[in-house]
Amino acid sequence: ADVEIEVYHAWPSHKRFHEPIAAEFMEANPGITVTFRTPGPTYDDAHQAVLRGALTGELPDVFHSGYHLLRQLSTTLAARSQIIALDDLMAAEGQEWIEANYAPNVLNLGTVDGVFYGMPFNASTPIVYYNMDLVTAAGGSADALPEDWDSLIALGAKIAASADDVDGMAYDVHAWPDDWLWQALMYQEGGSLMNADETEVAFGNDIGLRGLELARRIVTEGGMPMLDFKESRQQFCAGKLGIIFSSTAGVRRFTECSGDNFALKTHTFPVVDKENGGVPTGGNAAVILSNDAEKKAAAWKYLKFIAGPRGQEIAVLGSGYMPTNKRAVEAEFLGDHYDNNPNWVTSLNQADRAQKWVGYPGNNGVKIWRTQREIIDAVMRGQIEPQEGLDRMVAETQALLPRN
Amino acid sequence: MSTTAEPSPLALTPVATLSVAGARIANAARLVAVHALLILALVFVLGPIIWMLTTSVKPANEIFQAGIDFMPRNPQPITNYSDAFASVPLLQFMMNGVIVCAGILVVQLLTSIPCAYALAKIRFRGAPVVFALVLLGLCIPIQVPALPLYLAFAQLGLLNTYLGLMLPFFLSVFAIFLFRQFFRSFPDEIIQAARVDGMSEFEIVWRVVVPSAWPAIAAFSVFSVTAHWNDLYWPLIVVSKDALATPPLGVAFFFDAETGSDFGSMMAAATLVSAPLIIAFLVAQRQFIQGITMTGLK
Amino acid sequence: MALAADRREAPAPAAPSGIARQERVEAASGYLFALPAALLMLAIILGPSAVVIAMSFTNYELGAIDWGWIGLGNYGEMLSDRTFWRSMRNTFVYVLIVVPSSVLLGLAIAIMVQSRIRARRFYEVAFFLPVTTTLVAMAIVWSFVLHSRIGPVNAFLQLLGFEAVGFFTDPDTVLFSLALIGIWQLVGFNMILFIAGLSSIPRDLYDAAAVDGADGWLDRFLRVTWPMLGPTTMFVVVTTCITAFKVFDTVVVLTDGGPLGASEVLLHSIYLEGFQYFRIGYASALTVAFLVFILVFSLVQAWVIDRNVHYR
Amino acid sequence: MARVELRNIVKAFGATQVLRNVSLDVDDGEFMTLIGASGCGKSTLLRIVAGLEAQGSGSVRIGERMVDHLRPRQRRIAMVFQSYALYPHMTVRENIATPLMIDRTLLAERLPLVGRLSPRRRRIAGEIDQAVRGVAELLQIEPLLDRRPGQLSGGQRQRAALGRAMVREPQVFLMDEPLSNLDASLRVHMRRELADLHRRLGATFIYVTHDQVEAMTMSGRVALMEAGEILQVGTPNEVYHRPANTRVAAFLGSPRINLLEAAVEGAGTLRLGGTALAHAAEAAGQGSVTLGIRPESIALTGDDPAGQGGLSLLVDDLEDLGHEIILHARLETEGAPAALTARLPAAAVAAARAAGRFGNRIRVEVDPASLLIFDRDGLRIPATVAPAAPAAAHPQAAAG
Amino acid sequence: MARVELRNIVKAFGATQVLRNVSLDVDDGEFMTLIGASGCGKSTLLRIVAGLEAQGSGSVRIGERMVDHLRPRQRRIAMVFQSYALYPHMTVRENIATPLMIDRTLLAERLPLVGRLSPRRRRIAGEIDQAVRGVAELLQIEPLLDRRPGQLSGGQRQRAALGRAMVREPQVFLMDEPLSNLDASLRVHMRRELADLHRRLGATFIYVTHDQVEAMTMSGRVALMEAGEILQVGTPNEVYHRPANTRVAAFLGSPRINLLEAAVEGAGTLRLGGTALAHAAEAAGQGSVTLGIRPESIALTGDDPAGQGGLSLLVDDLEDLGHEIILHARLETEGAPAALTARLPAAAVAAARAAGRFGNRIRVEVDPASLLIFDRDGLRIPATVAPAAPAAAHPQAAAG
Ligand SMILES: Nc1ncnc2c1ncn2[C@@H]1O[C@H](COP(=O)(O)OP(=O)(O)OP(=O)(O)O)[C@@H](O)[C@H]1O
Ligand SMILES: Nc1ncnc2c1ncn2[C@@H]1O[C@H](COP(=O)(O)OP(=O)(O)OP(=O)(O)O)[C@@H](O)[C@H]1O
Ligand SMILES: [Mg+2]
Ligand SMILES: [Mg+2]
Repeated sequence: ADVEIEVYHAWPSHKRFHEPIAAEFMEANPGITVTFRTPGPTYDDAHQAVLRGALTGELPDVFHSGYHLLRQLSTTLAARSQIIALDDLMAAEGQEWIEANYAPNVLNLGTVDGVFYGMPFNASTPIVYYNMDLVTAAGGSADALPEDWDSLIALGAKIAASADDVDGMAYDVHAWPDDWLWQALMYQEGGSLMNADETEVAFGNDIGLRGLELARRIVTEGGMPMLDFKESRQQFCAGKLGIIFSSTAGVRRFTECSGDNFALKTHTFPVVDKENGGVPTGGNAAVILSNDAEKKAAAWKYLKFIAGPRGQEIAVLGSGYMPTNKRAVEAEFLGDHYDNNPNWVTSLNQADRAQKWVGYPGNNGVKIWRTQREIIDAVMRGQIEPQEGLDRMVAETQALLPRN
Repeated sequence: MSTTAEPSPLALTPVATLSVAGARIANAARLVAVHALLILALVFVLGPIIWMLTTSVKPANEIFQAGIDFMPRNPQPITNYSDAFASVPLLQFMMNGVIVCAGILVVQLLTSIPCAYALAKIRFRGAPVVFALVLLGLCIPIQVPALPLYLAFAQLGLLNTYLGLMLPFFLSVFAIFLFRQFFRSFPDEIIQAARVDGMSEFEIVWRVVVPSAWPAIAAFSVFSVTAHWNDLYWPLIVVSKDALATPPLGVAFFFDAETGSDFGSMMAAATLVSAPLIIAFLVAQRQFIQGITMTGLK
Repeated sequence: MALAADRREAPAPAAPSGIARQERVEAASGYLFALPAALLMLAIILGPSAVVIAMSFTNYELGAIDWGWIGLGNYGEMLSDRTFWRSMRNTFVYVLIVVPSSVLLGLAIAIMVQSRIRARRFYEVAFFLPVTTTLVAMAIVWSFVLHSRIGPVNAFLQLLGFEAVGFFTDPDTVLFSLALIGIWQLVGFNMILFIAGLSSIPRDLYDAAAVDGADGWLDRFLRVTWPMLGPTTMFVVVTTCITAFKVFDTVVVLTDGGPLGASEVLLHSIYLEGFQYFRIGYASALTVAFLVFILVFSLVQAWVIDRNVHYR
Repeated sequence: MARVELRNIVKAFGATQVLRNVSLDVDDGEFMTLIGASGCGKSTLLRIVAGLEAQGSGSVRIGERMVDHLRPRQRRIAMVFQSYALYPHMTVRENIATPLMIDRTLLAERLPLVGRLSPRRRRIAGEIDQAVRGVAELLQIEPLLDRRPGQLSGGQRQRAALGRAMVREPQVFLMDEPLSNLDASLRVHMRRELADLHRRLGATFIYVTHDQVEAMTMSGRVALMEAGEILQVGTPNEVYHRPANTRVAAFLGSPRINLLEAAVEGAGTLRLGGTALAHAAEAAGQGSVTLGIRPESIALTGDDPAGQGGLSLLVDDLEDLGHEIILHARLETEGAPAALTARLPAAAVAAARAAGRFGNRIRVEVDPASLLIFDRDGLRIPATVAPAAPAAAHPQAAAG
Repeated sequence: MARVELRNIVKAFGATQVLRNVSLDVDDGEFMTLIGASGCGKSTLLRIVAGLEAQGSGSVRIGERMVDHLRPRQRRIAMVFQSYALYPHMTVRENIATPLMIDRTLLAERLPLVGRLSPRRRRIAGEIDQAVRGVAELLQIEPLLDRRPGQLSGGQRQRAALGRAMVREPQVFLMDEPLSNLDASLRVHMRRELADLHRRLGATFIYVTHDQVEAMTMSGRVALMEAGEILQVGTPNEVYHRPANTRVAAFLGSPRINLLEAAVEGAGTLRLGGTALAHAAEAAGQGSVTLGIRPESIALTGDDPAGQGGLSLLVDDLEDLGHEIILHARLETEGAPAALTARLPAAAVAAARAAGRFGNRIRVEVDPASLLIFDRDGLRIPATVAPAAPAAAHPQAAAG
C-alpha cells in the first residue's frame, strides 16, 4: 500500500527546492507520498517544535535538523527511542556507494559521537556579498576586494561616507537566529566554543574578546547600522547597503533581488588565522524519526534521493548551498553551472576551511543563543565593554550547561 | 448644514455670535477643521492598508526602493498574487480560516444565546453566580488556560485537528455579556405573550428572541470572526501542518528570514487574507453598527 | 455549581399542590440554558485556570516523569529573573501608552464622526477597517512602512529634516512602535463603542446645556458628554486594557522580543518558557502573575470609574 | 362554565407583600375591571390568573377547573398586553397564527427544515389560515395581515393583538391596560370597540386599567384595588355612587370627592361648619361623620335672594375647561377653612356672572340626595339623606 | 420689555416644511400656551425662540431686541424640557447652580482641576450658593438639594428643573410639555403650582402642551397650531367658545364637538334633519352651514309633553362616567343618520329615567346660544343665535 512520510524543515524559503525534489521523488517512487509540515521559521524554532512534538506524540517522519542542534536532538530523542541511527542503513548500501557519493568530512557533519544520525542535505558557509555599485563609488574595485577585517572595515567606512542614505556594512551577528556568525568569529581565529571534554565554555579568552571587539568595530568604524535581521537584508536589496555577510545559501535570492538595481559580487569570508582558522558549516541534515518499518524504509529512500546528485542539483540551484553529494557536480547534474556563475563559486573556494558547526551539550542550546545574542547586541551598541560582555557571556552560558 | 441630527459636543451651534452670515462662515470654518482632522487621522488609519494594496501590485525591483513612492510605476497586478498562491496554499489557509471561524461562531452562538437569555429573562437562583462567573471570565484571556489546554489536547490527540483549533473558543463570555445586555431590553411582555401562546422556553428563544436579535448577532459575529480569523497565538501552539494552518499562520510562513522576504507576494497574501474579512465587514457593517448602538455595551 | 444550587432548589417548599409549576419550569429552563455555557466555562476557562495556578507550584517540565511540588519556588525564581521584570516593565509601558492613547483618540474621533450627517457612515467604516485586518499581515506592512532605513515614514521624516528613526531596531523606540500598531488597531474599535455611547445621550441635555450657556465645545464636553459617557468609558477602558495586556502577535512577528529584550512582553515570555523551553511550571507562575495583573487592573479601574459614573 | 374564581390569593416579591388575601369571583361572560393606583398589584393578579406568575398561596379556578398546576397555554385563557407584545419579526398573519400553530402541531413539526416534511402540517396550516382569516374579518384587519407590527399604527396593533388573543377561542380574556398606549381620541374609539367585542364574543373579560373612565364605561363590574387588597366589587354605578368607604370614594371621580368633617346633631342633622346641610336618620348618634360631596353635586345657589340656604364659599381659583369650570374654594367654617372643589357647568357660571351673583364670595347648595356619609373608620353609612329642615339652617348660616 | 415677537417664521427639515410663516406676539408677563397635535411644530417653534434651532427665515424679537444672531444664553431665556434634562451626574444644587456658574466664571475657572486655583471662584461660588438657596426656598426643594436627579420623584425633578430655569432670572420662560411625564394626580397639582409661579414671577411664559386641560386652565392666551400654522390665538374662553374655524372647534373639547350639516332657510332658520333648530340672521343666504354643537350643550328635553320641540335621537351607547354620562346617539335625519355625542349630567339622566323619559329613543334640545355656525370653508360665522320660532319647528319634527 501507499506509504506517506511527513517531512519537516526550517526556513519557509526552502520550500522552493524541497517541494520540487519531493515531486520528482514521488514520481520516481509511486508508492510513497511525501507531505510537508508548515516550515519552522528558523532552525531553532523548528528544533523546539520537534522536541515538543516528541513529548506530545506529534513527530514528523523526516526532519531537517540544523547541524548545530543535531547533537541535542539526537541525544534527547535517542533516549526515548524516537530517532533512527542511520549507520546500518548506510552500511547496507555498501561502502562503494558511500564513497562514490559522500566525502568523509560531509558525513562527519551528520555524525554525533560516532553515530550517524543525519544525512547532510544542505551545507553552506558564511560569505561576503558586495554591492559593487557602492563599492566602486567609494573607490573600491572588484579586483581588490578586502581579504582581512581591517580593510573590510575601511571599505565599509568609505561606502558609508560616500552617500547620505547609504550604510557601509552589516555583520548581523546580534540579530542572527542562531549562533552561526558568532561561531564564525571564533573559528576564523582558530577558536572554539567548548573545551575538549565539553564541560566548559572555551571562548572566554583573547579570541572571544577580539571577536567582540571586532563586532563592535564593525559598528563604530565600518558604518554598520544596528538593524534587525530582515531589515538589513531588505536594505541590501534596496541597494542602500554596501557589504553584507550572509550564507552562501542566499546567492540565488540576492541575485534575484539585486536584479538590474546594482551589481552583486560575492567573496570569501576573511580569516585571521590562516592556519587553523575556518568557517562553520551551516545547513541541515535529514533525520528519520519514525520507528514504523514501512515509513522508515520509505524515509530512507527519500533521504538517499534528496542527498543524491539529482536532489542536490535542485537544492543547490534553488538556493546557493554547496552540494553535499560528490556526484552533483558531474556534467549530468550541475555541470558547468559554477563556471557560468562566479558568484556561486565562492562557497566552494572556501570549502577547505569549512568546519563543523557545533552545538552545546544539554537541552538549552536555543536558550543559550538567545542569552548570548543579547549580550553581543549590547556590546555592539556600546552599552557594555567587550570585556564585560565576554565575562557575562561565559558566565551565563556556563550556567545553562549541564551541571555534571 | 445649519443644524445636525445628532447631539454632540462638536455639533455646530446653530446661531453664533455676530450675524447670521458670520455664523454661517464660522460654522463652515469649523466644519472644514473637523474634516481636516478626521482626514489626517484617516491617513494614519488607512495608510498602511493602502500601502499594502499598492505594494501588492509592485514589481520586486520597485519595492525595495527607498522613498515614499506610494503608487507603483509599473503595476503588475497578477504576478505577486500568482506567486503568493504558488508558494503557499493560501486557499487552503483561507478555507481553514472559514471552517474554524464558522465552527467557532456557530457553537458560540448556540451556547451563549440560551445562557444570555437565561441571565437576562429567566428568574432562577443560580443566575447571579453564573453572571459573576461571566464577569470573571471576561477578564481571563485564552492565554491563561492555554498551558493546561495544550497538555490536555496533547493527551486527547486534539493537536493538529480542527476541533483542537476551535474547542477553547466554543464558549465566549463576551458573547454572553453582549447578548445579555441586548436581551435585557427585549420586552418582557412579548416573552409572556409567547408563554401564553404555549411556546416552551426553548421555542421562545429561537422563535421570538433570536429573530429579533439579528443586529446583536451581527455585531458579535464581526467581533468573533475577526478575532479568530486573525488569532495567531493558539494556532501557533496547536497547529504544525499546512493542512490546518489558519490565515495568520499562513502569512507568518511567508517570513523568509534567511534571505529577506519576498515583499510583493507577501503583501499580496496579506491582502488576500484580509480581504474576506473586510468584505464581510463591509457587507455587515450596517447591522453591525446598529447592533453595537442598540446594545449600548454598557 | 449552578447544578448544585438547582438540586437544592428543585423540591422547593411547594405550596398547595403544584402551585409553583410555572416558576419551576422557568427556573429549570434557566439552569438548562445556562448549563452548557457553565460547563464549557468550567472546562475551558475556569478549570484550566485553576490547573495553571496549581502547576505554578510545581517544577513540571513537558514530558518530565518525575516532578513535584516546589511551593513558591517558581515565584522565587520569577522575582529574581531579569527577563521577567523586563517583560513586566515593557508590558506596563505598552499598556500605559496604548490604553490612554487609543481611548482618547477613539473618543475624539467618535465625537467628530458622530456629529457628521452624510459622511458619518463612511468615517465609521473607514476607521473600523483596521480592526478587521489580519494583525499579522498588517504587522508585516508596518515593518516595512516603519523600516528604519528605507521605509516611507523615515523617508518622509528625513524630507522634513529629521533623523531617521530605528522604529523596531532602537531599544528606546521599539515599544512605542509596537504601541503605535496597537493603537492603530484599537482606535476604530473604541470609536465604535463611543459612538454607541454618544448616541444614547439624550439630545435634551445638550439643549439644556446650551440654554444654560454651556455652548462652547469644551463646556459641552465637560458638562454633558464626558459625564454621560461614564459607563461606556468604563467598558472601553477595561476591554482596551485587557487587549493591551495581551500584546503578542506583533512581538512575535516583528521583534521577537528584541532588540536587547526591549520589546519582551509577558505573554511572549510565557510563550517562550512554556511552549519553547517546556518549563510548564515556571510558565504557569508567569501566567498567574499575568492573570493577577489583568484582574487587579480591571477591578481597580472598574472600581475607580464605577464610583464616578453611576448616577442612579 | 368560564367563571373565574380567585380564593385567598397571596403573593410577595421578596419582602414586599404585593397581594394580601385577594378573593374575587368573575361570572361567566362578565366584563370585570380591576382598577387601582399604580403598583397596587393589578398586573400581578392578572398574571397569576394567566399562570405567568405563581401565587404564594391561594387558588385559581377557571371554569370549575383548578388551574394552579396548569401552564398558561393549558388554562384556555388569552392575554392582551399593554405594549401589545406582538412578535416584531412576524407579520400580523403569523402573529395571529402562532398560538394555533403551537397548539396544533408537534414540536418536531415546527422545526425549521424537518417540519416541512410532515404531511399533517400542510393540512393544519390550511385550517389555521381559515381561522386567522375569520378573526381578521371580525376585527377588520384583513388588509393588514401581511404587514409587520412596526408598520402598523397603535390602534391597528391593538387589533392585531386582539386577533392573536381571540384566535384560540379562549374562555377568558385577560387584558392589562390595553389602551394606555393609545392617544386620547383613539382610546375613546377603542374603548367602545372593546366593549362591543365583549358583547359579541360572550367570553369572560378581566380587564386591568388605572383609567377611571375606562373602568366606568366598559365594565359590568369593577373591582377596586389598593395596596394588594380589593376594596370593593360592584357595578360602576355602585362603586361611584355607593362607595364602600372613603378610599373608594376618593379614588373614583375627578376632581376628587370632597371629604369634610361634619357634626351630627340630634336625630341626624348634619352640620357642616355652621350650616345644617341635610338630615340622615342613620347617622344619628355618631357624633361626627365624614361627608363625601362629589364636585358635581355642588351647584350655584339659584335665583333666590342671597343669604338664603346653602354654603358660603371663598373662591380661590377657577379652572375653565370650556364646557365646565372647576372651582377651588374654601368653606367659611368656624375652624380652619376647609377646601372644596366644585364642578360647575360653564353655562351656569356664565349665567351667575351675568346676574352678578359670582364674585369672590359665592353661595352654593349641595344636592342632599347625593351626599355620602362615612363613619369614623371611613365606612359608608347607608343613609337616605333628606334636606335639612329649612328653619334649622337659617340662624347658623348667618353665623358662618 | 420682555415681549416676544415672532415674525414670519419659516422652518423646514430637509423636504418637510415644519413651520409655515408663523407670526405670534406674546405680551410681557403673559402666559401663552402653544397647543396642537403631535408633530405640528410646537417644539420646533419653541426651540427657535430659544435659539436652539435656527429658523429658515423670519425673525424673533425678545424684549424689543432682535435676537436672531444671539446664542441661547444671550437671549435671557430659560427653558424647561419635557424630560427635565437635569444633569444626572450633578446634585440638584449643582444643577441649579450651573447656569449661574457658566454665566459668571471664565472658561478657565470652570476647568476640572485648574479651575480651583482661581481665587475669584470661591467668592463667586458663595454668591451662587445664595442664589440657589433662594430659588430652592421658593420651590420648597431645600431638603433635596444634595440629591441626584435619579433619587427624585417626577414632581421633585420637575421642581428642580424649574429651579435651574429660574435661577438666572430670565425674562422669558419656555416650557416644552413640562407636565407630560407626571402621573395624573401630580399633574393636576403641578398645573396649579405652575400657574401660581407665573403669577409670582411676573415673567413671560411660553408653554407647549398637547393637553387641552392644561391649555385651558393655565394660560392667559392660547395659540392653537396645526401642521406648522397657527390657527387661532385667543384666551381659552375665546378659542373654546368662539373658535375661528371647525378645526379649532374640533381640536378643543372632549368628547369632540358635533359637526353637522344644516340647511339655512329664509332669513336664517337653521334646519337640522327636519327640525328647525335655531335662527341666525347672519347665516342667511348660505344655503348650508356646518353646525357645531358641543356635547354639553345638549340637554334632555324637560318635562314638557313628549313630541314637543327639540331633536329625536336613537341611543347607541351610554358611557357612565359616574358624574356624567356620555351619550352616543344617532340623529333621526332624513338621509344617513348623523352621529351625535352628548354629555349629560348623571343626575339629569337619573331623573329622566325615573320619569320614564329615557328609552331607546329620546328627545333632546340644544341651547341655541351655544350653537356655533361655520360656513362652507369651515370659518365660523359670528352670529347671535336665537331659538327658532316654535311654530316653524312643529310640522317638520313630525316628519323626522
Ligand atoms: N418581578 C417583580 N419583582 C419584584 N417586585 C415586583 C415584581 N413585579 C411587580 N413587583 C412589585 O409589585 C407591586 C405590584 O406590581 P404590579 O405590576 O402588579 O402593579 P400594577 O398594579 O400593575 O401597577 P401599574 O398600574 O403600574 O401597572 C409593585 O410594587 C411592583 O414594584
Ligand atoms: N431634527 C429634525 N430633523 C427632521 N425632522 C424633524 C426634526 N425635529 C423635528 N422634526 C419634524 O418636525 C415636525 C415637528 O416636530 P416638533 O417636534 O416641533 O413637533 P411637536 O409639535 O413638538 O410634537 P410633539 O407634541 O410630538 O412633541 C415633526 O414632523 C418632526 O418629525
Ligand atoms: Mg400593571
Ligand atoms: Mg414636542
